[in-house]
Amino acid sequence: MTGMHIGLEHYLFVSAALFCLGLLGVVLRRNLLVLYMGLELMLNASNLALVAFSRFLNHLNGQVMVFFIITVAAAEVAVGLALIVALYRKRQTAHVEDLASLKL
Amino acid sequence: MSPLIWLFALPLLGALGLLFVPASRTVLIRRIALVITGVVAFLALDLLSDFDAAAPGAGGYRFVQQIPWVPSLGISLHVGVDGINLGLLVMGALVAFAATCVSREIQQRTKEYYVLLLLMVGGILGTFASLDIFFLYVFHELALVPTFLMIGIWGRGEKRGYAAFQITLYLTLGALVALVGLVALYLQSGLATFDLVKLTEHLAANPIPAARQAFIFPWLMFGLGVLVSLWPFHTWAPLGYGVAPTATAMLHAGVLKKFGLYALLKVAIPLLPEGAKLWMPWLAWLCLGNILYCGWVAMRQRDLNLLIGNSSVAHVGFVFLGLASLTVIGVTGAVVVMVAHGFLAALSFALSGWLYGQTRSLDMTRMGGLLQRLPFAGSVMVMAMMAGCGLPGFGNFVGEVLVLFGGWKSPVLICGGLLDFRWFVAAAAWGALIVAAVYMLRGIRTIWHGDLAEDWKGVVDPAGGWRKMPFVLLLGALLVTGVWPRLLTDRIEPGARRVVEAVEASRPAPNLASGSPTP
Amino acid sequence: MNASLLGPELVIVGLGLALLLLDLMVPPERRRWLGCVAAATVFALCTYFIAQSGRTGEVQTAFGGMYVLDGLAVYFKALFLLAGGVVLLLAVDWTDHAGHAVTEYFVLILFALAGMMLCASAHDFATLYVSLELVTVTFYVLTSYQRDHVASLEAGVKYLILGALSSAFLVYGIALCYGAAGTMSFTELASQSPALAGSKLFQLGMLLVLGGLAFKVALFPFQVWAPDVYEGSPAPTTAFLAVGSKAAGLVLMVRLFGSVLPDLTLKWEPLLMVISGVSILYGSLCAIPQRSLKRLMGYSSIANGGLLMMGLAAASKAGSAAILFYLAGYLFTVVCAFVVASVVVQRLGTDDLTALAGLHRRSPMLAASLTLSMVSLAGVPPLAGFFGKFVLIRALVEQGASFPGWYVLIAVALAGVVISFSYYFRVIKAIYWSGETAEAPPLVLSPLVQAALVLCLAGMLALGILPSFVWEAAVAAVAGLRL
Amino acid sequence: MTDLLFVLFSALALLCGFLTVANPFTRSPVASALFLVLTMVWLAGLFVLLHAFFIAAVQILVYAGAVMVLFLFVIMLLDLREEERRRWNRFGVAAGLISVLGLLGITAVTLLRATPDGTGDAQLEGATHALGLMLFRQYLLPFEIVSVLLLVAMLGVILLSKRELK
Amino acid sequence: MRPETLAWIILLLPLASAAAITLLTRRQRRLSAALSIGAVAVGFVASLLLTRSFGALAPRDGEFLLASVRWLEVGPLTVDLGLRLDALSNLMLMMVTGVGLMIHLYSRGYMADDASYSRFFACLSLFMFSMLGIVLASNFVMMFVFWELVGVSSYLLIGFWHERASAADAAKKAFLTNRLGDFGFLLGIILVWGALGTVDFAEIQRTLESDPTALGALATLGGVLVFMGTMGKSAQFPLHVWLPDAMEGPTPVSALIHAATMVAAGVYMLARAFFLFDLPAAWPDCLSFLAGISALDIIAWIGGITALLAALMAVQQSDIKRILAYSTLSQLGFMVMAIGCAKPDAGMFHLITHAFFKALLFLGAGSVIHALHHEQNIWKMGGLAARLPVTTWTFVVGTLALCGVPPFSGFYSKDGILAAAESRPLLFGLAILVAGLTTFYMARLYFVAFAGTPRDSHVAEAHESPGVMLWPLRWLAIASILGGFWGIEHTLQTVLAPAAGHGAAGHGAAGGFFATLLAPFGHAPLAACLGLFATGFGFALAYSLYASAPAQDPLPARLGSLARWMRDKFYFDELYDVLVRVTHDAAAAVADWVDRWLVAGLLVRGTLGGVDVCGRILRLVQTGNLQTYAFLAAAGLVLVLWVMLL
Repeated sequence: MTGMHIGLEHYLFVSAALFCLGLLGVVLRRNLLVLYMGLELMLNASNLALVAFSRFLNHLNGQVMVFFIITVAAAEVAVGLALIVALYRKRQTAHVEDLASLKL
Repeated sequence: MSPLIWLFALPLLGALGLLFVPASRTVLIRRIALVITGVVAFLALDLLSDFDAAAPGAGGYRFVQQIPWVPSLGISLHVGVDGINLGLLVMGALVAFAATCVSREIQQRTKEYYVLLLLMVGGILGTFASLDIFFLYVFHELALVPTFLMIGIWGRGEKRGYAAFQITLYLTLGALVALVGLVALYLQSGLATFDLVKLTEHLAANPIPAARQAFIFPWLMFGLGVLVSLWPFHTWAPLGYGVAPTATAMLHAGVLKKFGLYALLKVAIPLLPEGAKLWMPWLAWLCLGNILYCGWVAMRQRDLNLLIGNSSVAHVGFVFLGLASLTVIGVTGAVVVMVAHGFLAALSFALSGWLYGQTRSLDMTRMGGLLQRLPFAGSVMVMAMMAGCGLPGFGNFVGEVLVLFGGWKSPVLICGGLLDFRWFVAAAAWGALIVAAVYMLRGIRTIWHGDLAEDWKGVVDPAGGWRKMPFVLLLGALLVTGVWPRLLTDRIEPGARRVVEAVEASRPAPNLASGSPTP
Repeated sequence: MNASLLGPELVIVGLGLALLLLDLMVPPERRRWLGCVAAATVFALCTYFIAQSGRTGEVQTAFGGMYVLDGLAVYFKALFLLAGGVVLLLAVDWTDHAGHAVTEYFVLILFALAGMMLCASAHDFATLYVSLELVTVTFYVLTSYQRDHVASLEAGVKYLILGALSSAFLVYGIALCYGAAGTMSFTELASQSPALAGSKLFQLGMLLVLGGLAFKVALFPFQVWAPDVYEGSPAPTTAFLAVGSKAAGLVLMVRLFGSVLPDLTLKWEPLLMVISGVSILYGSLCAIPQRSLKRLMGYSSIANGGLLMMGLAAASKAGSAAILFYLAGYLFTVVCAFVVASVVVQRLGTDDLTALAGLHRRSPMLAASLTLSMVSLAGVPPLAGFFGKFVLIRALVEQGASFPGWYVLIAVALAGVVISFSYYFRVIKAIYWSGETAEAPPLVLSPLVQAALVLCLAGMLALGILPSFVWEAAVAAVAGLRL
Repeated sequence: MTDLLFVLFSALALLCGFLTVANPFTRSPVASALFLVLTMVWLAGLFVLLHAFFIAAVQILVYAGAVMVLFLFVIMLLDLREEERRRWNRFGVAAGLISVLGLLGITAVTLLRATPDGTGDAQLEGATHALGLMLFRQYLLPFEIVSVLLLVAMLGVILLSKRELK
Repeated sequence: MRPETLAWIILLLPLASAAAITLLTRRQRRLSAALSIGAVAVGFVASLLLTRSFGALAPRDGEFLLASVRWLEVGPLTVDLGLRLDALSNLMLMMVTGVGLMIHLYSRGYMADDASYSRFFACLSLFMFSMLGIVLASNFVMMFVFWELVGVSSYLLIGFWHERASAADAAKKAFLTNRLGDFGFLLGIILVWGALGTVDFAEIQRTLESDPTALGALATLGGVLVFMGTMGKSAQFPLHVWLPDAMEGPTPVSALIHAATMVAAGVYMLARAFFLFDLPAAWPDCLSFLAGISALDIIAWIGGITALLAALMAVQQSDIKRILAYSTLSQLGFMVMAIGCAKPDAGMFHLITHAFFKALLFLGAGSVIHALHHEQNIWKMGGLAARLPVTTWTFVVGTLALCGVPPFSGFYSKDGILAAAESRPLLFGLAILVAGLTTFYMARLYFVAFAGTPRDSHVAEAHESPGVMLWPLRWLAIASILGGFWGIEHTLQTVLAPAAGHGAAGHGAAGGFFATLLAPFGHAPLAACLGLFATGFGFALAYSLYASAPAQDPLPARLGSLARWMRDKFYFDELYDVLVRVTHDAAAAVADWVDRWLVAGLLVRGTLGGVDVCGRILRLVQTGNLQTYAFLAAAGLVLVLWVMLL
């Protein structure tokens, strides 16, 4: 478009921005589920960085790592959502403010 | 095996053994504790008679034994005595026995009490028997928890919680600061050993650079100072002793507290001579805080134990002064004060304990004329208080006079020479002769003399030999040391001389005048 | 390939699978025996490791250098196994009273244990990540195990979100490190350690990794979760969390900073010092007004994390050895405290300090154990905690000779320890000084709890009175570090 | 062409990511979930641009397919609407924004300063075969650990969701 | 027996007796008394025996025997427990044990009704031990040790009736005031030791005789500091306030301790260590404004002022014992003045004779008090001469001796002092004035208490005391009469004059009885005549005022406020009260306040509270909201990144 060459750093910027967006979700959203989505966003940002590095470093280790991350994230999501559901069953809420019986 | 090991192993094993005696058998428990401390006291006296100051062993120590503990860190269980710690050991053992004797007042939870008491005794005696800096420290810390628990469980009054915490926090702080100093010393020596004898020899030949010494010394001085209630870190002492059960106050004020002074004398000063020279003027200033300031504070106390506590803090000032003088006489005097004050503090607290047992109060303003009802306790207390204001015939006098004499010839100059040590001697003499006399005599006047209040018609004197024995024992010890001080000084002097010579042998610092102040 | 090195982990995982299968066959009332079997196995394995620790000199690797078995790994595995064994004992007792789905609890503990052991051997970012996640995910379940208790669930959710957050940081950090270094293998990272220490990108990555690990150890800035989660989780979980998870984080830190990237460590000394100092102060200060025993332990855990971090900050073998020794003592001490907390919570329904009143009458053993554990945590001889603090301070003072700034950290540590006395001793006060509670019935302890307590007390005392063996082992274990 | 696609995909990914976490129009979790799915998809597009075809596929399958469905299920199951009624804590928002922007800034600056190896020199071709070999040879250990992890996850989900406790 | 052994026996027997009474025979009153009396009697006999080897009456110049045990040896400090036996100490020994014996015997009667009879004798024995220790001490430290012990036994005896508030207060005051003196004494000792390296009298003397400037610039200061000991113990101005109050003790105690022996210890010390005071004046730079004033000057003037003030105060007292107490003060002032005038022999001579007649007077007063059931106010007496004949005549003997009427012993000793002061006109005039005042107040006492008619019913019922109390009176009366002729003066001159730098040839040299009798008129006619004149004048004045047996003192009406000042002891007590309050009590109050609020409060409690508050505030971070936690973690991490990377 403008003749600029898309390189590693561009992917990394996107990844950083995405990471920060995810973090923003974690920090701002009070619904546990949305909050959790923010975390997923952060993981995805990492994935992007890894893949980009992998491509530009010319070996596959990064992609293998992404594979693991995706798997672990899936497992984590499963447990996490089960936990949130269990909590909802008990407390009828999925909001962070309602989870403040343990404090000080 | 060196008899010194038995000295602290017996109480510790005794404490362990008592755990297996059913709590209901209180008499048996008490007897076991009495027998153990009695045997320990006897052992200590036996050591005193066996000790021949003229024929010392390696490094001036006798009854030496060394058992490796953590070789890679240079830690070993190394015991031995020279005159200095011998005096303290004997004093500690006698006070321990007396403290066990007066523990009859404890009626509740006796088993726990005696376990803790023996633990404390073991820690105390272990401290003074150790020639390894690490163990010196460890044994001292051993007594920390018993002190806390004893004050908390068997202490008096509402303030005991606050007092127990304050004493614990303060002692911990002091001990930790000192630990940092000790570790720094250990690392800096380059010898990788905590063995006091080896360190002394090594550092005499290869001293630590003066700048490092000047850095390490205050850690030790203030850390150990806190343990000995150096002004202005003294408030824990009167407060804690004011509420502590009798035996705890006796053991802590009398013996355990001496650890800081002992470590200052045996570790800090000889191993860091340059640091000592640099910091001694500060110590001299602070010890005036003890002697004068705490004396004045004592004048205003209404509670007997607070009076004794503050006076005990004031007495400690003399030890500091003696150490700060860096002369053989002053240091010897300091050790004599340590020993004598041990007996005296124990005796005072034992008596105030008896008084409290009778009156359930130590508020002096409510008392008066008690000598009429308690001729024995009263007379002993009057003698103790007289000893407290430095009356000849008691060990304190000898020590204080030696400190003053030693201080007069001290080569240490304060404020770059503007103020010489002699002013401090004068001030200390004022504190000893006048201020101490004022509060002690006011105390006697208020408690013992005058009309007998109606409330106290029912109080009774200690009756029977067993009840009187602890008092007689401690008073006798005070008298013996006062009348025949060579019993102590002849044994102490070689040790004190080694310390002072270690300082003198080091390169003279610019702020140290050479020679005596006389033309 | 030298997969046989992986034997112990395989045994643990296999044990977990076997228990899951056996669970189907064993009638519910006998299931507690499965836990006992598991504990016995773990202890046996631990003995094997301790016996092995004699020949830690050789470094063995497997899976192309992704897995390493050196002195450090062996030491930590022994530690994990010991902790796991005691926690299993406690878990059996706990599930007797509170549990449902008994066997799964044991199995999860075993899998977490396996994860920790793998952490000790991880020698590659990928292994590191998955092992750590194994631990973390298992703990999600373990913390929220009492799902009929709101507190447990809340603790679980908090652990979940914050754990995942820290994982996200970790992963992003790993990505950046990978990008900067071009490799994920520790062996290769170690070979370019000096160059990497200068790379900002790598530093950014490592800082994020450090954040992820700090979560495990409950260090600033990832320390806030600890009190809540400790309070809400079941006691055995908390015990394992406090010891195992913390140690897992630490072993990775020691490996990364001590063995892989020594140059970075030297460069980051101030950062590590600040982290440890802030953690110590935060934990100590917040704990002062605390009334709940488990929560108190949470704050104490933060403070202790800071103390442990000091050893790392010292960037010396002495410091790392001090961490190792301290952890060993900390293991016995903390597990002991949680055993007591577990029994107290079960029987008295609360872990408020006032509930401890008169404990010495109701159960002298519990009272004595808790007292000794508090005393050891405070660092009073002759217990393990003292010698641990001693070697830590020694390591710091050793550094202090070169840079006086260390004495600031030392001062902070001293302040923290002194403050810690006030809250540890308040627990003792709550036990012994309280008014008489004569009517309270005695608490009878199950043999398992007694065994666990005896083991912990023996450990505490042994490490305090005869520290030589463990200390030498710790020194040998860190001999391979490049500090 | 690829550059254009990169701009397109990344812009869309960021936009959708933004709408996931901070949708100005709605705070419905369902919307968030759907935008998250879209983000995943655009990311998969970026992966394709990076020639990581296998990963792109996995991304679609696992993330967009499985994980997000899970999310949606749960959202529907729980019928969550409450967040909308609550007010934002301005201070919290500001603090959060500042710290997040700070992170972004620091990362960006660091990235700018650093010149990672191989910049501008993309060579690696997505080799699924090679990837598979690596996964089962060099990375066998993590792979196996992940399998245990999945087992744990299964176990955990069952434990947490079983209806009766005994 | 060897003299050293005798000396040890003399010293230690009273201690043994005190210990035995305390530990064993508290309940057997008679046995206790016997032990105590036996100890002092043996001491007296032994002192007499000692004269054989020493010859108090035929002394050999400057010789002494030493019996010593090394008591302390630390570095350069060595202290012996040494007994120095020479004519001076031997004389003192005889006096102390002799007067002591009388008073012990007297006490058997006086204290017969007291419940704490045994304790009394134990304390007396302890006192005897301490006093003999001072007498025998061979070095400064030993002297200081016994000095303090004397102080404490005095404390115990003044406060013997400790249930009486006034007695307890008086005891406390006595001890504290003495302590002030001891403070200076100790510093002086240390100072001397610091300069000379020894505390032994003989060695110090040797050094100073060979080199009078050995003490350097501190010479006079050292002397004055050591003299502070005397000021305390001998109740010299300004530390004189304790002595009158000390009369709260039983009368035998007043006689023994606060008249005859202990208060004389200060004078004895001055004589013993005269070499230390008789040095050229030298002051350190900071005190250069005092240049030229020697220690002896200060001593002389302190003595003179004490003598005058005390005599003035005595004039307006109405308590029989207090009158005697002020008289004692005044006489002690005389002795000190004499030594200050470089005549230690004169001072010591007066010390000995004063011991006799003042003990006599106190015991007489005790007899009166005993007869009147503890009535001490002379204005409630009168006409006692008729009821108590023996007491009266012995009292008169004592009075005459005190007033310095020849040929009573007091005349000779006082004359020596007046003669010593001749060289200093101002002091001499002061001394003559005091002599006149002495006669005046003693005559007043006699006229009011003994002459005339009874003013109170008690007097009518009074009976003479039992023989056990009267015999000591008689013996002491004889001693008071003969004291001037015994050759005491000669002995003292031989022993002390060389030290004072005078020739050995004194004026009291043996020359027959009459020569001795009239010697004062021979060698110092002015002093003798003026002294006699003053005595006569004082008597005449008293006669004119009091012989008519007035019902109350006519003097206040004539003197106005001066009389009130005299009666109220020139308000020294009040002044000291204020002084103590503005110094020590204020310091104590300030220290206590600082301790309570600043150190224990602000510093300790403040730190504790501050830390606690920090904890409570910091804890608020733990809101329980996991989003806050996430934010904190992120923010913390960002902070770290920012610091580390930018």
